[in-house]
Amino acid sequence: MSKPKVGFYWCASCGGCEESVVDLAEAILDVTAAVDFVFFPVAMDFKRSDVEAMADGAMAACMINGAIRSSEQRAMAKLLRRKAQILIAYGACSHQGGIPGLANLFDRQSILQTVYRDTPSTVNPGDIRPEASTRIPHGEVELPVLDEQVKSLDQVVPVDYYIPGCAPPVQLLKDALAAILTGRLPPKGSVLAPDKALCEQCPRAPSKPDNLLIDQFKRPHLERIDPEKCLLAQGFLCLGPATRGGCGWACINANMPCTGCLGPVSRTRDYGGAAMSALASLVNSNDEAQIAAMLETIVDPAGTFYRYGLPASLLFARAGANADKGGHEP
Amino acid sequence: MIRQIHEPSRIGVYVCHCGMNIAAKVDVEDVRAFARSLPNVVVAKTYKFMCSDPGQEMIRKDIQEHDLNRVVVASCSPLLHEHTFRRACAAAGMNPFHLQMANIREQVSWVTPDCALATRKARALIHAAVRRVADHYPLAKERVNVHPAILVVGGGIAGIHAALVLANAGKKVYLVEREPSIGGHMAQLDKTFPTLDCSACILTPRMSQIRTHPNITLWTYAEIEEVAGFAGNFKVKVRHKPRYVKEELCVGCGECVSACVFKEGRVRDEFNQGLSKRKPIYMPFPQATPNVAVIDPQSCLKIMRGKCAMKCVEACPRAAIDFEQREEHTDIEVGAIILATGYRTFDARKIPEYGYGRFPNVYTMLEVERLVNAAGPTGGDITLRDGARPQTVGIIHCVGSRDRRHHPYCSNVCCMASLKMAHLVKERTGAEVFNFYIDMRATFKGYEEFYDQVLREGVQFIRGRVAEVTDWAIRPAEKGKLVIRVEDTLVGVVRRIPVDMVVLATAMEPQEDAAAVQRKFNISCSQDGFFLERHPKLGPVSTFSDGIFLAGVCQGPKDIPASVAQAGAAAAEALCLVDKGFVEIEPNTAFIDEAACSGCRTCIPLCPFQAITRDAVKGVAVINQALCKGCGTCVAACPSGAAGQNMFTDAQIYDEIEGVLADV
Amino acid sequence: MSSNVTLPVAKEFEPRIVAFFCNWCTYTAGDLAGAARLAYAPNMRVIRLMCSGRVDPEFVLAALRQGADGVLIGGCHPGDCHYREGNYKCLRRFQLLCKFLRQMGVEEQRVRLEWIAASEGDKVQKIANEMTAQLKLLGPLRLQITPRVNGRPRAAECPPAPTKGVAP
Amino acid sequence: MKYLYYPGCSLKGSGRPYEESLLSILDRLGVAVVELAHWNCCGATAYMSVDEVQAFALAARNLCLAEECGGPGDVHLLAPCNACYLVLSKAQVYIRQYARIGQVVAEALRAAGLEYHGRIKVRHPLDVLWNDVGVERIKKAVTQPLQGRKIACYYGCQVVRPYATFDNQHNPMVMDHLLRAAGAQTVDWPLKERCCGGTLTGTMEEAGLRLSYILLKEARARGAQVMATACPLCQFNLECYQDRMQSRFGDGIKMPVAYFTQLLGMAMGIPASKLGLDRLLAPPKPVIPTATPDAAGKGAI
Repeated sequence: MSKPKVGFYWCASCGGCEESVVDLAEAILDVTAAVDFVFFPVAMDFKRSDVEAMADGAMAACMINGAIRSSEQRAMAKLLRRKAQILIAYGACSHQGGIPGLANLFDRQSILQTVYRDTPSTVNPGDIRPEASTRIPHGEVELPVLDEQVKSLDQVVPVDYYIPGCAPPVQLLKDALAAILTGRLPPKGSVLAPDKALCEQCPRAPSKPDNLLIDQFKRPHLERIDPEKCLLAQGFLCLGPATRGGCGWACINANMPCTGCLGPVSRTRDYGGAAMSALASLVNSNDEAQIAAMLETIVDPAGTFYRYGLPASLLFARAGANADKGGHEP
Repeated sequence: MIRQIHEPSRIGVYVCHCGMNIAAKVDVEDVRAFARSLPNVVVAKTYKFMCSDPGQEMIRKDIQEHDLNRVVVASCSPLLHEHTFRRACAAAGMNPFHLQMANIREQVSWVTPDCALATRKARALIHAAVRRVADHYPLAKERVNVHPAILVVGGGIAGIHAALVLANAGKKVYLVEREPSIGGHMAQLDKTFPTLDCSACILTPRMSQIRTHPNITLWTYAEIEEVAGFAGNFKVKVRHKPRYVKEELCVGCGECVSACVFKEGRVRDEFNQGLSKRKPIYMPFPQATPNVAVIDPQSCLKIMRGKCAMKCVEACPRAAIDFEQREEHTDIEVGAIILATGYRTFDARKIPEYGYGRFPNVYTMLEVERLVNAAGPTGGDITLRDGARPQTVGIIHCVGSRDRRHHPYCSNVCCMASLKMAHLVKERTGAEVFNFYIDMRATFKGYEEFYDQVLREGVQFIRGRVAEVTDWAIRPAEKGKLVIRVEDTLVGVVRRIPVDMVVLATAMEPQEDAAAVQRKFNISCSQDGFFLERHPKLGPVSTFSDGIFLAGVCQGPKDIPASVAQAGAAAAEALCLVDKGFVEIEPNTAFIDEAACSGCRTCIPLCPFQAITRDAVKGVAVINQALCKGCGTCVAACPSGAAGQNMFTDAQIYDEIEGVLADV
Repeated sequence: MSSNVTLPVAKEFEPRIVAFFCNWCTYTAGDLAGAARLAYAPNMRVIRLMCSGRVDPEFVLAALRQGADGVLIGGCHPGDCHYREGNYKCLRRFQLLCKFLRQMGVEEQRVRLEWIAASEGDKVQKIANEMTAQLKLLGPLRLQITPRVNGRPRAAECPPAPTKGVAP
Repeated sequence: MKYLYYPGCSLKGSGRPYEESLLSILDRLGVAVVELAHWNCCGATAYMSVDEVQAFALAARNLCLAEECGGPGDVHLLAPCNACYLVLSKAQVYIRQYARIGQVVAEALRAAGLEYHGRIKVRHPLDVLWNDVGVERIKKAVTQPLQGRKIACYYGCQVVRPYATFDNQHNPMVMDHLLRAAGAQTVDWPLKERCCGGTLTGTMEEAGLRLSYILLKEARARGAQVMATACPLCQFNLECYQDRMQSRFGDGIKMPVAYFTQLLGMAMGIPASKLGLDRLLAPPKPVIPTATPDAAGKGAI
């Protein structure tokens, strides 16, 4: 009996998700014993044409990490969707748009200007920009076209499951693989992680007061952090109450507040909205000016509460910023 | 906690014409047809008056015939008729909470002049209701027993009457008054209009009934500190101010007052409006109830400086004086509360052109009431500050009322009070009396006849708002007099009327602390600052807080008969509640889905009623259903969607949002 | 390509306003406006909640997502909350939400919090008119929404299907 | 706090004693004022009656200039003449409340390269002395109290009505309080904000004179020895026509009419020459002993 075929592909991502596979350590041997990788560009030499040559549905499962921002990524997502029976969005970017998704706060044109013209380290006197197609003596070469916005995978193709995290915790990957191999999968559309918030079994939970109100929001890089006490009780914006558990409190254990990479639990419509509602409610003042002063220290609400999920949020992107249509494919 | 999976929705939609109230602006037929086209709607009908018996009967029949399990009524505000339609649904065997109303009268037909736009808005609201109602699940009201005692706040005529009605009905009543004696403003009046009864003669017996009634606990010199709980089960903390005289020992003999080291009164006598002086230890007024002395800590040497010969202590034969008295608190439980906190009079200094506070012979009506009163500072002699008798008196109406700079409302009693005063002044002094009015309002039983009588007595009436009262004499006849300058609008000339005495009919206005009291009791104030009744016509003594009723002027300016009538009505409403024995509580409480709760405790500090605690064993939040009032603050704050609110679930609200926004 | 949802542009743009009114003050004020026949722009659609403290920022975002051009939250005046402090909790959330909305390019006139007492029917009228006029000037809210391509339920797109309740 | 000082035409002409005494006492009280450069007519009196909008444009130009040199935030513009105070305040209100007037004025300003942003607070010396300086500081500055001299405080028709909020519109008291702080007694008289005749005295002398005469007569009847005023035109009407009143009404009133700032200055021991006392026709000297120029000049201006 042949082993199930599995693919692993990356789009707009940092490579951390691949690292999370390597983090399986010796367990990776069990994985390779159980499945055949038929597509894994980072680790193995397969080409797109190899995938194109496969029959539709030939792969038992394919995991895609990274957000979708270019014509190439979109094309690959569609291709892999056809070839895989189960398509899994792997990691925060694929799941919710991830950190690349914060680009949706700006329009494409200004991003290109910043990158190719305005940053202090840019030396580009001719203002040379990547072109979709360039004529060179040998003919015409093409580059992927950068889309107007960053999208999560499920905004491009139908997705069956999600493995959350930036990068996904090893245990979630192990559990997911086991579920795929045994066929004991939850209903489609599920996020393959616990559906309770991180606080549930947080090692610091016992130090959280029942009647916590917050007088001042502190920023972790400016303060000394007590390594044992509940971070929220210390005034640090820990997003644990709003974030899906399952990460093993990696950040908390490293004495850093949760930044929300596993995204919301299933009952939340908008992760940032829920997190803002909870945290702002705890502001210990009824005075308009004082509340405003306390919220001053949350300098970047979008970056704080939507760090991993602006594209999956209800607003998706900055309103009305869509002036530049240049990047769109027909 | 259970998950309810209900059968497929079968919705009936009922669009009310409300006569022409809705039908004149909303194309009810169009709306009906639209509703019928929506998914899961099996029947949609219109009717002239849905709240009428035939209307309700139609709904009831339809529920049975069409096997409906959800009903949407598009009519007036749910605050008006939700109960009516819930009853109709329940009568047909449907869970009453499977009803949703769309407010297409107050929020559509009455506020939207354009028919097409009104119809469109009505469609949107009905669309939202139809979507929402599909999410409803069965609920039931909880019954809570009612504590049989009743609290009456304020011991003026309204509070006194309400307390007596309730006590006579066999109910335990607490009457709390913040002054040292009950009686209120009525005790200060000389005569009452239009019958000219002696105010004290009709009030005093009532006051002593309060004192002796076995069912009434009277606490004077006491204030309400805190109110918690809800209809049927209020927990009230009462603060007793120290009067430094033991109430149970004092018999009101007055020996202490005569003995006080102050030989003469030096302190403004509140009861006489400052027209006389009292001592630091004093009897509030001759008929005070309880008839007990009180020591004013602001002027008593012993209390202020710690040094005094304390002649009062020596003089008291019953050793009732106790300088060690401190503030005390009592906690009581009551089922209903009647607020009868009364009013204060407008400060005439705010209209400097009338000269009150500048010219000694400008008085307020209440001051003159004391002057006229035989028990007042002059023994009933109407004299000016220098002892002279006024030959001419001007009474100015609407001082502070019907005035955009101060109170736009009509103060209701000033016309009649001014007529009464004109009569009394003329009768006692023979002076010529001028009344300056804007409009004469003499609308109740016997009032117009009284007006007519006063006219025939020769009192002069000049229609016009007085411009100023001045001591600037420009004619010899004006020398040494106060001149009232007014446009006589019936003649069309500006007149200068020299008088010896000016009486200002000052407006009734809300008590200074009305806003604080309103917050304490969790009720509302109307724009004028008086307490807001539940409905101006149909709920004039109820408030938006169940179990709290209003009596007397705290709800709006009114005279004695109206105050007493309203007090009786408030007492009856309170009796209804207490005699029924239970209240039903809307099941809009919040709850926690334990399977979803991470135990993050965000909700716990947000609950204003301390209804949420943490179950340490399960590590989840728990909401005490008896304490939860259903605001939903915790639900909105829950970051992981574990908290929900009955009647206002997230799903229901999202459906409404989508419903009102759909292009329909 | 992304399907940018744009509102149908009528002859004159008619903004859509979703209003969340608390039961005790603002909703009652709305009824009072009706009883007093104070006509106002029909663009506002009211959703009744027991308290402004029930207003979850997610509701505001959902309304904007669903095509609202503006959202109005109406609560009791500070100190007057029927539930003591729900309006303050609302105020705290509202302030943070506004900060976020500004970053997202949502003009501040689009999302408002107003204290409207039960007696202030005229204020309901005034604000409904004022907001409608302001939104007409601003034009439609141009959100660039990319919906999910498959219809499978996920929390961020679909209402949670089963409703929960307390056993009566 | 710094104040921009808008003198208007009067304080440079017939009202010079007002300017001199005001600046002297402000200096003594440590209040810094800077005269607004390039100011023009406020737009009062005849202009306002003939062409209201153009009068507003004149006023607005001054407001713009003040805003330009007043720096960021609220700018306090001190307008001592009652007419200036009224017109500048009125212009602010009309520009804001009536779009049509606001537009015309804005156009006119644009032609001069100006724009008004509404940052000006128009202040009267009574307001500044009462609210910003405070009675306590004035009491401290008094070296030669006015020794119970009876003064009738005459506010005039313009200063408290209808825009001012610093005093009661029917019975203003601020000037009374200030002069009492300087040791004077003020008489209670009911004509504090009645008309002095204004410009009528120049056009319909009969009517104007009568109005002024009523004021003086009543003040005298109340025992006043001096009348204090805060308006150049009032001062002029009440003082300069006393002879003519005598011939017309057969009643010789000789009552000094001084600016309240002069009386405050006298109480502070500021020499007469710095208070413009010598410019008055009937100086209050006979009734109020003034400081000897040298003795009182110590440490003064």
